[in-house]
Amino acid sequence: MAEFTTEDALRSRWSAAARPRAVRWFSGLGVVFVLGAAALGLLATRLTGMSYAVALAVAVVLLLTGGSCLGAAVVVQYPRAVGRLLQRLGLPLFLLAVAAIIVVAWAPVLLWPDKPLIVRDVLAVVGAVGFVSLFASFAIWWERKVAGRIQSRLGPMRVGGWHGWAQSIADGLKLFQKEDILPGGGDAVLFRMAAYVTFVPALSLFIALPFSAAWVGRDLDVGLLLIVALFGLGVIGVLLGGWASNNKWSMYGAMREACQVISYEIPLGFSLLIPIMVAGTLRLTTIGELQAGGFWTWLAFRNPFTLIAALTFLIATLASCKRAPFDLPEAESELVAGYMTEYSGFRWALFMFAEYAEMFAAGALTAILFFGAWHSPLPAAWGAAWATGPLWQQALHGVVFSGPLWLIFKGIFFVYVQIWLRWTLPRIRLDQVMHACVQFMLPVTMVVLLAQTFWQLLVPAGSVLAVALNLACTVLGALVALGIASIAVYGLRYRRRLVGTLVVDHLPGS
Amino acid sequence: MPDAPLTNSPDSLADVERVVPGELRTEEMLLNMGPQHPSTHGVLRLVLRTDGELVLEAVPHIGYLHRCAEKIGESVASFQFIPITDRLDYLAAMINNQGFSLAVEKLAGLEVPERARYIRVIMAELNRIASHLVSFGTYGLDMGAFTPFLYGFREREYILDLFEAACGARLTYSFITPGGVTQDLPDGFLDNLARFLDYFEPKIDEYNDLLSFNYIFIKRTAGVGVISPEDAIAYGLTGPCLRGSGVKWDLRRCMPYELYDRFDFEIPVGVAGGTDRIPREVVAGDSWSRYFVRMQEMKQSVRILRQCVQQLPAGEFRNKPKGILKLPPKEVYLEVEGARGQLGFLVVGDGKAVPRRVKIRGPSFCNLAITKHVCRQVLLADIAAILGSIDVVMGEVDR
Amino acid sequence: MLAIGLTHYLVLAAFLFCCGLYVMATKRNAVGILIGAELVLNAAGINLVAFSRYETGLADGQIAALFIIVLAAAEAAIAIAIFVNYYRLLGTIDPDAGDRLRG
Amino acid sequence: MYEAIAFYLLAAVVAGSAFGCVIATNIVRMALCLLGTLGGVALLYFLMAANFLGVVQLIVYAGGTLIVIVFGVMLTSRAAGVRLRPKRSEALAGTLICIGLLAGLVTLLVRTAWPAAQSEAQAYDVAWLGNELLSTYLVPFEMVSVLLLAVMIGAAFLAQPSGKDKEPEER
Repeated sequence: MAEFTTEDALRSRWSAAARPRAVRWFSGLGVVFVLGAAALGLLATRLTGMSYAVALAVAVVLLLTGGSCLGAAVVVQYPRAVGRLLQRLGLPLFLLAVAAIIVVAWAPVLLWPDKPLIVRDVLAVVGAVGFVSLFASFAIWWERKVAGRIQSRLGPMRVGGWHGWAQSIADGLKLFQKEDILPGGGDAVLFRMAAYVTFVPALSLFIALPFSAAWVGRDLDVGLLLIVALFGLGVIGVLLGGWASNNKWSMYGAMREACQVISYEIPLGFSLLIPIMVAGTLRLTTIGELQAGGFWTWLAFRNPFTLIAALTFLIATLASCKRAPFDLPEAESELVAGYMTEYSGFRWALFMFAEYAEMFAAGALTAILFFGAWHSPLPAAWGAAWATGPLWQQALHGVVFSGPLWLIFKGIFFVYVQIWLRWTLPRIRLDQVMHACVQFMLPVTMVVLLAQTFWQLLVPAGSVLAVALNLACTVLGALVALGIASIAVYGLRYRRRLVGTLVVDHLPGS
Repeated sequence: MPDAPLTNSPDSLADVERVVPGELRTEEMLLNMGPQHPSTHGVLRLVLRTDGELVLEAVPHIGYLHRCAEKIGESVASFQFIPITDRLDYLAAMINNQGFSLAVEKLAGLEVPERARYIRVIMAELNRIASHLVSFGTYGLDMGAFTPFLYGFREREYILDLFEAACGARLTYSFITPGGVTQDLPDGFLDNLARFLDYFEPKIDEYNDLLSFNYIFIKRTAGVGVISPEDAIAYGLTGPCLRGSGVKWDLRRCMPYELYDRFDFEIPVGVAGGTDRIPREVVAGDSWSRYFVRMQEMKQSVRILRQCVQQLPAGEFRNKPKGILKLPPKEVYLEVEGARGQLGFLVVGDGKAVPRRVKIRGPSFCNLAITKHVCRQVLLADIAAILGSIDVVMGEVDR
Repeated sequence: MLAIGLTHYLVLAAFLFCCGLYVMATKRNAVGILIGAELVLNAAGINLVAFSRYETGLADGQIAALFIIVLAAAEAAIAIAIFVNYYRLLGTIDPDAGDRLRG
Repeated sequence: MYEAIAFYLLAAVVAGSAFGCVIATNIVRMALCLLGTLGGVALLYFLMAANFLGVVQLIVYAGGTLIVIVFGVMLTSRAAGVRLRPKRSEALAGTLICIGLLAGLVTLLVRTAWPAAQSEAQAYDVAWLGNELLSTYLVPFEMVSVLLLAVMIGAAFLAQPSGKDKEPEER
């Protein structure tokens, strides 16, 4: 079989006869549109009021269309040169697009904060959609890379050049083209709806998820509860999808999902209560700002109970996001693919998007509630001068001390932890999942809740005991972080020895 | 027999088939696992009668891969049947070759040079390791741990390279033939083998740390699908499944064939937990024991291989029969210790080159028979655990 | 029309209530009847919150709606437990079938 | 004006899905329609500035109760395809009664002159609601918790398989 190379991809799809005609048409149309736009623009300078705006808008549209036509003409005429250029510029262009989406979504909100709320909301929705799509594509690629590295292989390497960075995009394009199969005997309406019922809550929770004190779609006083509520809503889609598939395996997956998520919502809720009690509010921005003073003020390190609550919260989110070792609803060795067995193409992609969006939301929520939200480990007081300085200082403050980048980084770190666990641990059995919930998680979270209550009642904030335990927990956390970092560095440094030279020598190209 | 009614399998099998949904008790449901399912190794079909997650009964249905191997054996000369034996237990094809060759040699009274015997042992043990590596990997996969699978295959790849160097094939070798092996070992084979053994032996401990002693893995497999020694013997289990139940029976030691009486090795068996490094939860005869016997057997195979490397004599690599090998009118039944259990060949000659009768005792086929007995009142996830620990290869079950 | 007031919410709640009533009266599936009851309870919740918002300005409406939500959850749990038993006993979920007095 | 647009949109969603419940013959679809109603009502609560109530509606109702209902549907309908249609006479009588009731109620509601608001609508924030719940409304709050405990025990008792069911297992 002949190998499909980049050259094949670059070959022009236009036949020799059709090409000149296409070029003629495209360039002609382009010139006409651009000229029209210029004429309209000139006309617009003479107009006032509403008609001025309309003329200007039409002129812009015409200009864009004309530009596209001219671009198309260039592409058709010189497909190879353009293709090579695009190939070389692929990554920068992609990153530029990412940046553009973020800027377009958020800049107006930051520039004109007092504009009507509805504008802000619309922009927040656009931002959420953009972020979720981008993050999902990134995380799917990244999960495959991490999985590959954990399993001593390379993961995606082909698509897009550098480490197969465009793999998710290619996969997405493939999925869009796939046939949308409806299982025979299934409930078509429910089957179709289920994917959206799962996706929409996962997406809309990003409206209330603060990326920093200022970067939040709607800063609700019940933000935390809303996010948890939307977290739980996705289950219904899974349940309906599993039922509508008319497949016993899907049904099993759906039942398991419902069982598991409902059960783990209780320890999840109990763990949530700890930061709520400490902060005394459900407003996520307030909880986040509480942890501004360096990493020893992070809620997880405040006292032993918050530390345990952070751990139980992590475990409960694993179960809620149905990630390993709690991935029973889609356990491939038992249920084929669980509730997703009958899904394909776009709808399947929606389920995946929802899953990765929930993963990030869970990670970000962990960071906000327990691990310093959008603050760097450095105390905010050090950077207080920069926060109000000139623009470059503010930018630097955002990068070094606190800002959305930190929250995204932390969220991605917790997503990484989820990926890491998934490719390391075996899967738990259903009765063990329930057992772990009812006989371990529930008592532990209850005791922690009670203990935290007494702690807050009996131990004053500045007392010796509070400070000492705060310090101890901080040191413990720092040691764990150091341990993880050193293991990672060791693994990177001595990977040849760890894998064994036999295998490394054996790899193609060695 | 502890539960006699179960042996009336035709009856109850028909029962399961006959049940229509309306007659089921309200909570029960019939579920088809396979023939295409990620956790059935190959085209095995299990009909599960379930009550929610609880499996009340599992009935294996086989035959999706039937290729009339025995009939083919009765219509071709014994040398020509070797490639067909490759396709029985395709994960341990060398041992299949060896078993059939031994039976034919015994029937025809063919002498085999000593070097050839050593080469055969090397190949058989290497293939045992390769097969157990697949078993280890796919068992991890059944338990939801994806990574061990790729580690197992990474190591297996090197063994396949050694095989490829020796005979040019990576899966269906047809390397061991009546009278010896088809070719002598290539230059540098022994060095590479020694390098591999040095590399591989510590890896086994690594895999034990990664999977065998993983808390979740133990929880999933220990105490699941327990087969008592009596049941194991009564159902005719062999290989790691039998030894997992604590029965110290290995043909290589108990009825030595080839050169196995010359080597120093142990027979690992399943023991109750609490001693040594064996986890507390383990019961002799459970899935974990069966699995762990394989891990220990790989170590023993490494031991045998090291001795082979040291002892391998120079000499002929085969005793080529003059002309066509005629099979005398006798009957020979011979078993070898395959990767999955005792692989038996019955060969009946009638003075021609083509045997009059070939019958194969597939270990997986016999081991599979206990599925119905073990998979009762277990959870759905345990089916994967039990089936994976029995480790069947459908090529051999269906033949 | 553009100023939304109490009446708007009350009319919506009345519609919801009637839908729930119809579902409760006619569905031949016990779970369907439960769904009808949920609709009716939701109608009540809207009413309470609307009154509290547009009339009293006190917390009582909201608190009552909160209790309604909690009670609905409790009711659903018990009802489903009963229905599962009912289904086990009779093999159907049609409420009309349960006209015997013996289990 | 935004409020009006939002209200009519949500009202359409709520009323539409409630009507969907009425006409659906498939019980799972009814559950999906109920999801629409519950979500719409939650958003209506948001519109009425009862944020906490809206969120609770989402968590408890849509995330909890509805799942229990769907679960119940799946547990009780092996042959979920079986459609239990109402008898024609029942449906007719129900329709008539409901339409009559609706007409009466709407007339009454529209005609009634509600007294003007006694106090300005305030933003109900969570802290205020919580304080009210644990001071003024403490007794009902505690009673509800006792009720929930009773329900938990009762549901667990009801859901356990009875001894009679176990017998055929022995065989």
